[in-house]
Amino acid sequence: MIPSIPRSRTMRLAYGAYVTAFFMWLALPLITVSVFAFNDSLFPSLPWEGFTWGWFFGDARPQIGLLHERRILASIGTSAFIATVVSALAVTVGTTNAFLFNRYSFRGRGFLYVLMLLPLVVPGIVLGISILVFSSRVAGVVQDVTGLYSEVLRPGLPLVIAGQFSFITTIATLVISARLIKFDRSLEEAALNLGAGPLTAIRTVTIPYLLPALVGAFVVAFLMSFENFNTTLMLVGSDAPLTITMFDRLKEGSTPVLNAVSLLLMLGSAVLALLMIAVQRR
Amino acid sequence: MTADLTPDLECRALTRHFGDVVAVQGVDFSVPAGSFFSILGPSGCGKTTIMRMIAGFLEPTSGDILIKGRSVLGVPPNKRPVNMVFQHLALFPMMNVAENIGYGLRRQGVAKVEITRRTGEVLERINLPGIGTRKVSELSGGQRQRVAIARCMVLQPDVLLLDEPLGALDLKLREKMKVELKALQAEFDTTFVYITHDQGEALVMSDAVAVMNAGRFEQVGAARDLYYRPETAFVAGFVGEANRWRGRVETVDGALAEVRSESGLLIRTQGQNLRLGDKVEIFVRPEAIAINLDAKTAAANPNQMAVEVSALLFNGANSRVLVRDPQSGAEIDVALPQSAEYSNLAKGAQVHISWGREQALCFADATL
Amino acid sequence: MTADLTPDLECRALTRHFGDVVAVQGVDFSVPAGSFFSILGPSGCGKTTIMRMIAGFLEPTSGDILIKGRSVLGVPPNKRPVNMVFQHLALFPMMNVAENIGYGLRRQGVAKVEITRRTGEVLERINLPGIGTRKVSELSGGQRQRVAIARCMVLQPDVLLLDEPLGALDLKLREKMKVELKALQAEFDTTFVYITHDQGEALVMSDAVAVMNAGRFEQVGAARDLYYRPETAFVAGFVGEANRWRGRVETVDGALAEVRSESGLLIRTQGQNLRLGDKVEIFVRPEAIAINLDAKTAAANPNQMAVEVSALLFNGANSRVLVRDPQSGAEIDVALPQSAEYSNLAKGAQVHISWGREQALCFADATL
Amino acid sequence: MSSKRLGFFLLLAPLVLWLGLLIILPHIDMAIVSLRTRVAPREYAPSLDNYAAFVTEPLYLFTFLRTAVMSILATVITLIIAFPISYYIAKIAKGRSQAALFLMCLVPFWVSELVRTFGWIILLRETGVISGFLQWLGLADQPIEMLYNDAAMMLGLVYTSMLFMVVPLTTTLESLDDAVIEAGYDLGGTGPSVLREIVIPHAMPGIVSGCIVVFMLSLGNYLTPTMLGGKDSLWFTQLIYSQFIVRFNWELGAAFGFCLLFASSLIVWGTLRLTGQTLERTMGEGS
Amino acid sequence: DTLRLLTWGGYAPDAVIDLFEAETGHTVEVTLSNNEEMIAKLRATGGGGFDLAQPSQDRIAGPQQEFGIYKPIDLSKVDTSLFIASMLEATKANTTVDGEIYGLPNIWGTSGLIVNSAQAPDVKDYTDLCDESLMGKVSYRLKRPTLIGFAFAMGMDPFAAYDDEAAYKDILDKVEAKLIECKPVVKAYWGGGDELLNLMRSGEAVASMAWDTGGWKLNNDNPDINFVAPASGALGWVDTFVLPAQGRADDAAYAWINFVMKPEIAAMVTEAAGNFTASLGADEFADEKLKAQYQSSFPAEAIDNIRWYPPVPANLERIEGEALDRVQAAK
Ligand SMILES: Nc1ncnc2c1ncn2[C@@H]1O[C@H](COP(=O)(O)OP(=O)(O)OP(=O)(O)O)[C@@H](O)[C@H]1O
Ligand SMILES: Nc1ncnc2c1ncn2[C@@H]1O[C@H](COP(=O)(O)OP(=O)(O)OP(=O)(O)O)[C@@H](O)[C@H]1O
Ligand SMILES: [Mg+2]
Ligand SMILES: [Mg+2]
Repeated sequence: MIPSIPRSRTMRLAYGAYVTAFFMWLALPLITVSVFAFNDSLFPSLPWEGFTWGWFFGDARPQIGLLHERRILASIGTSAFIATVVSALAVTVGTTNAFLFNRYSFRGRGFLYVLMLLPLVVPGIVLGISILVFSSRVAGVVQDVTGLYSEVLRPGLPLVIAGQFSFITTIATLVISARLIKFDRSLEEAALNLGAGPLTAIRTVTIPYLLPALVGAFVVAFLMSFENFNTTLMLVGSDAPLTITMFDRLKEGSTPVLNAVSLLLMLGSAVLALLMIAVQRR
Repeated sequence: MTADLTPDLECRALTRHFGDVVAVQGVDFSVPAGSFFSILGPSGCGKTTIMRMIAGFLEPTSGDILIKGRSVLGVPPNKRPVNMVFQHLALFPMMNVAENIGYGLRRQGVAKVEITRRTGEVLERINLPGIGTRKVSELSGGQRQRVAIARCMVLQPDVLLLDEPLGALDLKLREKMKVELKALQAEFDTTFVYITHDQGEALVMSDAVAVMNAGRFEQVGAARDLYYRPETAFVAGFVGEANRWRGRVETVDGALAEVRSESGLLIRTQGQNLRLGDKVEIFVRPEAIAINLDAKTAAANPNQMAVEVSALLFNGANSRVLVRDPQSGAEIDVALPQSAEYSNLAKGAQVHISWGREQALCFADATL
Repeated sequence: MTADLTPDLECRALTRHFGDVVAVQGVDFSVPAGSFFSILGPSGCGKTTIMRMIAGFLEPTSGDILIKGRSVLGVPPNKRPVNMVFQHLALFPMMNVAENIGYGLRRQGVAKVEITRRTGEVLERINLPGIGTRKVSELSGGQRQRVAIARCMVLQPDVLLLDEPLGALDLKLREKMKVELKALQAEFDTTFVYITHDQGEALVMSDAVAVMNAGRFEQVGAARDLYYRPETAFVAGFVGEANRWRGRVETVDGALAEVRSESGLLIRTQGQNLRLGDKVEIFVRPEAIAINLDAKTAAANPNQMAVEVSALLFNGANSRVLVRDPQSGAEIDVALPQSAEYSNLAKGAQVHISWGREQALCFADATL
Repeated sequence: MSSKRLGFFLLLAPLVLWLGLLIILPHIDMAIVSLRTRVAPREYAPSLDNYAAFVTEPLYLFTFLRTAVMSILATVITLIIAFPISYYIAKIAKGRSQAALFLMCLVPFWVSELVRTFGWIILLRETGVISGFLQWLGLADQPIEMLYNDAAMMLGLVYTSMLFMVVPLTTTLESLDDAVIEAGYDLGGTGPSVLREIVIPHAMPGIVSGCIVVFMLSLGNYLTPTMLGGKDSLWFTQLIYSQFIVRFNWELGAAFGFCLLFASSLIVWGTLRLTGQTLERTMGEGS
Repeated sequence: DTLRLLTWGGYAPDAVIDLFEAETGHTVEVTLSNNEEMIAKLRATGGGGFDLAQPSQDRIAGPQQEFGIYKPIDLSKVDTSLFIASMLEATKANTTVDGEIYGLPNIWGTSGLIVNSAQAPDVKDYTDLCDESLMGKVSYRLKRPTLIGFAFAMGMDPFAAYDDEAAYKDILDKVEAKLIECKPVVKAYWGGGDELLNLMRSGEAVASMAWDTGGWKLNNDNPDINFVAPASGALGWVDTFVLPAQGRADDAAYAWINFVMKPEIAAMVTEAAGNFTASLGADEFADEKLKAQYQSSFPAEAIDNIRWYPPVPANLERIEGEALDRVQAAK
């Protein structure tokens, strides 16, 4: 079953066909979505009414293109903002976590590690709700005590960021830990030995070593934040990120402009992915 | 120079515990400036622990470390005038060769041009000019080795520590690097402290070798002394190969003695303070045993016996003959001389072996 | 037995290409039943490729492989009566020792009790009774080694293939395992085909050794033949150590000749088909060179010169002297004899060295 | 020494803040909310009514069981589909094509789950692309409805979870030395027996970690059942969502949330026990 | 100021916002939502995060009692002359809690049936959606309007039972049984407008419960499809203006109310949303086609037959929810 074991031709062909079919299956919905972005119709579905760029550039009813959809453009901005903040936070905390678990053995380490993994096994909706309920209560208490209305604790960007951060950090921690485990501590000792202080050693040797994982964690976090729906749904305030906006749109009635946005996202993600590969190659 | 009078490195009663484990126990030694000092010992005997204490990565439990006569206890590793070549070299994979070598200089805040100049200089000294821009992963094992040394030497440390630097190399390359390392030390004229568990490395390169066992130094001396005049059974067994018998002293006559081994072999030997009935260990090196086709020539030696060849281990100049004493059944390892006379020796041949009293090193049995 | 007449393994004009790379080129050999056959060659010469073709993991590009006289081309690996000990052993980490050893028997559908019995038996034969329930990760390197062999031997294969099985072990353990492996082969009385790039292993253990270079067999023969009567320059250089000079034939007198090396040294040698002006390579083994304190004794040899000791590499029985010929500046590596006479030799001493004509092996220069 | 302690606390602080403020305290608070019941407008009393409702109302229990069973089913299907793919990527593809195939597995994640599901709707609906294609081929003589049923939902769940199965599986399979597989054959093993005795035991940590993640993702999914599911495919998260959003009954919703969390933890724990893995090991290796 | 508006899709068209911003200097941030989410969100924020919201008039009194998420409206800041008086009074009456008025009417409409007359000419009332001949061709939502619509179609009056929980429950039980019986006929329960539109447009469904605007939108695309007021009466709703309890830009909110109720602006909203407003005289500016569609859907007697939602008592929605869950889960 590996290339060095002789296999019959039929077996090989069947296996190859299965793999091909699998990847076609993976690509199918994306291709479909992309294709219907160019459908010259109000509906992103059959029948095919002809090709148009209208859903990207159109500026007159009924084909208001992506570039003229203020709300969608704004929500892309919101998503990008949220994703950037979440990724930055998650990578930062993920790094400190990785160092903590890698460098220190202390009582309760195993327990904390399992606790750290917990967000992975909490359903997204439950996570969102628990944060919503808790922050509402805290906000209520704050208001009762001080009379101040705390915007931060009410649904809105800060809570969305907190909610996404709460589980994406786990993933960032795992990605960064995986690389830190492979780090040879003697490199750091070599740096100390060559005259670097402890922090300098980490800055000049450990962090550059971790860089591919940091970038990888950032990109993964960015994509996960960008596409998160379950947790965000419960925490979103007036600034809706893209998935929520699209969900609302879908409830109102979809037009191929949604497909156009999706196509745009695919291109964006492709660029991100290439960037990540480029960094990982180094 | 007057500085030569204070040793570059001195350890005094150095001890280190890890919980209940005593990794290093009262080790004393001093390394004169410009010399090549090796610590030789089996795995786990505490060699790395000593090294890490000198480099500052471990605090000694007790004892003192002096570099150029000044105690360095409490000085953090980045402030100590020693550098270390790590077992797996620990070259920085994310930097190229020049950046690796310049790392220590950058930490000292040396100016860029100066760094470039000195890096180029040291690369020339290790015979690798112009590889500064290569990646570490593009170097061969031997080249890496030299870069790791250059990275330390560019800082002109008082003492260079090397922790089994050849451990990861393959056989042929090790042989080559041994000679080269010695040459580099002469070139840089720096004090080397070298750790290894390979006696060949220690013997070939060092001015002085310390043989270490279970946290203690057994003997410190020149290679020849260790080989020919081991002071303990451990040193006799660990340095070089030897036939080894356990036995009991049967007769004593001044320094001369006769020992009966457990397998029943009678060995004539000599030694101080031997008393009747003492349990002893006897070591005889394979190359100290003469092999003769006829009994006459062998008879000149106090130890001699007729044996049968049980195996021939041909290995060029290092060929061995395993012979069996028909009486005791003991197998004895004998070096096969290179003369044509023996080239037709075959399994089952009847030969005579013999060795002198002084070749049979005798020690009180420590395992008693 | 009559079966002994057909060799256990035979390869005929075995060739394997990887795209443009010719990894193995027209290799012919046969291994008699019950013998220990080694393939010795530098890294990348194609040893593993041969092994994998025999085991069935690679199809030969051309040529044939016969086991017990029957071609196995087209037979899948799990149906071939050969087993293989992999370089890194490839023990199954998810099974314990007994499960590892019993794996092959389970595949043959042997009954449970029978498996237990035979597993216990083979564990006894490798001197590890009672470790059946241990995890693989709890074994030492040498124990793993033996378990890997037992896992194959329990299936009683016609031929056991071993691909550098000692490569991962440390020095002392290798030495020990060498002897043990040879004993195991005798114990199981099975045909072993053994791959290594370490000449010591090949020479010590094998009945016959094939020296391989760049996809071809250079010479197949007993260890002594390879060492003393190498047929090619490659074999002379690869098997054992040697001083090596390149030069040109200056005078020829029948089989006798004089060669002037590139550095200007005049070497008297002998050889077939040498002609005036031929470029040749000369090999002289360090132990073939006699070292004398006075010129007289040396004068008896056709090659002799007065030299200065440039370094002493003390290594017990394997000590070497590096001497320098003042005229050509060439450094010559000479084995230091074990007699007391030379024990005071020091750097800078003036000595004489000499060697016989027949010790200077002479080959046409292949790199021409 | 003290600087080492300082470093320790500096590194511990973010972890504790993160887990404490965003995971533990909210869950405790939610537990408190779930343990009270409304007696009158703006008046609540502590009670176990919400949990009692979960246990006594067959609808809730049934929905929960259905969700769990369907999630397990989705996990198993994902595993069965993903295993050969991971094996192909890890062991058969070499060099560039290996990296390329691995990246291709990531492609669906370039867009959000919403878009992927939306794509499936376009494909599967009665007047959709697949139905049209089948008619065009002559394989069907009238439009075929493939949307709004459990199969469509299962398809969506499996599709969405695929990556989280392929990645850990590929990683663990890659760490299996080819020589070990070869040794299996060399000792007389056949394809199925090598798979059963060598490959699968080795891949176990990856299988378990992939299964846990996929199971949790399926269990906690909201979009896919909502958009692809049929008229009787109520998903437990929908129940939670509607308690919170539609019925304004946070108390019951919180109790549901807890039941989901508890039961899913139980299933994960059971799986780990059954397979002899630990969360630390499987997750550590999985990513 | 920034006016944070929590509203329905189409109620605040970009063109109107531009005009408003130009005229008043306030900026507008719109968040789209629906009744339940509006209330859920305001509950979570404690009535903060938004300055103006637009729930239906029947969903104001109950949540206000329960959660206190709105603040009373200061009628002195509103130009009441812009409103159709009868509608204003009805809304005021329905949204009064403890003597304070909490809502003003903005947009109204009905929900009823969308029918493809070419393929399902016989669908006249909600219960007709259960006709076996339409097997796999009908759709409706699993939400409270469906329960109420079916109740009316089955000859009961749920609104009358609002205050009698037991009676209401009795009604719901019957409706639930009917809906479960009806389940095999249904193709899918639609969840969002998009789903509904796609189902009807593609012909996958031929009859459905829906809002009037949806029907009119489809009518533009396919003249066979139109909104039909059911025989037992369309359900009438009024979406309102309310001030969230913690709103900060009340001035901007009042300014917005007064602005969008101007007839010409209201007409723009009507065009975007497809529904008519409570603005007096906006009809004159409205699109002729829409009017025509409206008239074809609502013959005179149908208009009289519209059943307007009364305020929902607080606990009713829980009972309804359970019934709906049971319907969905039933096999
Ligand atoms: N950090 C530590 N904690 C506990 N025990 C330790 C630690 N470091 C070393 N030891 C123990 O101290 C002893 C000496 O270890 P050390 O690493 O110095 O041996 P070594 O001579 O360098 O061996 P090797 O040749 O294998 O490198 C060993 O028994 C080891 O187990
Ligand atoms: N699968 C392959 N594809 C292409 N070239 C290969 C392949 N396997 C081996 N080669 C090439 O064939 C030659 C012989 O390789 P082989 O592995 O047999 O060498 P070896 O003698 O076993 O070396 P080593 O001692 O390093 O194991 C090498 O040049 C190698 O690069
Ligand atoms: Mg060590
Ligand atoms: Mg090989």
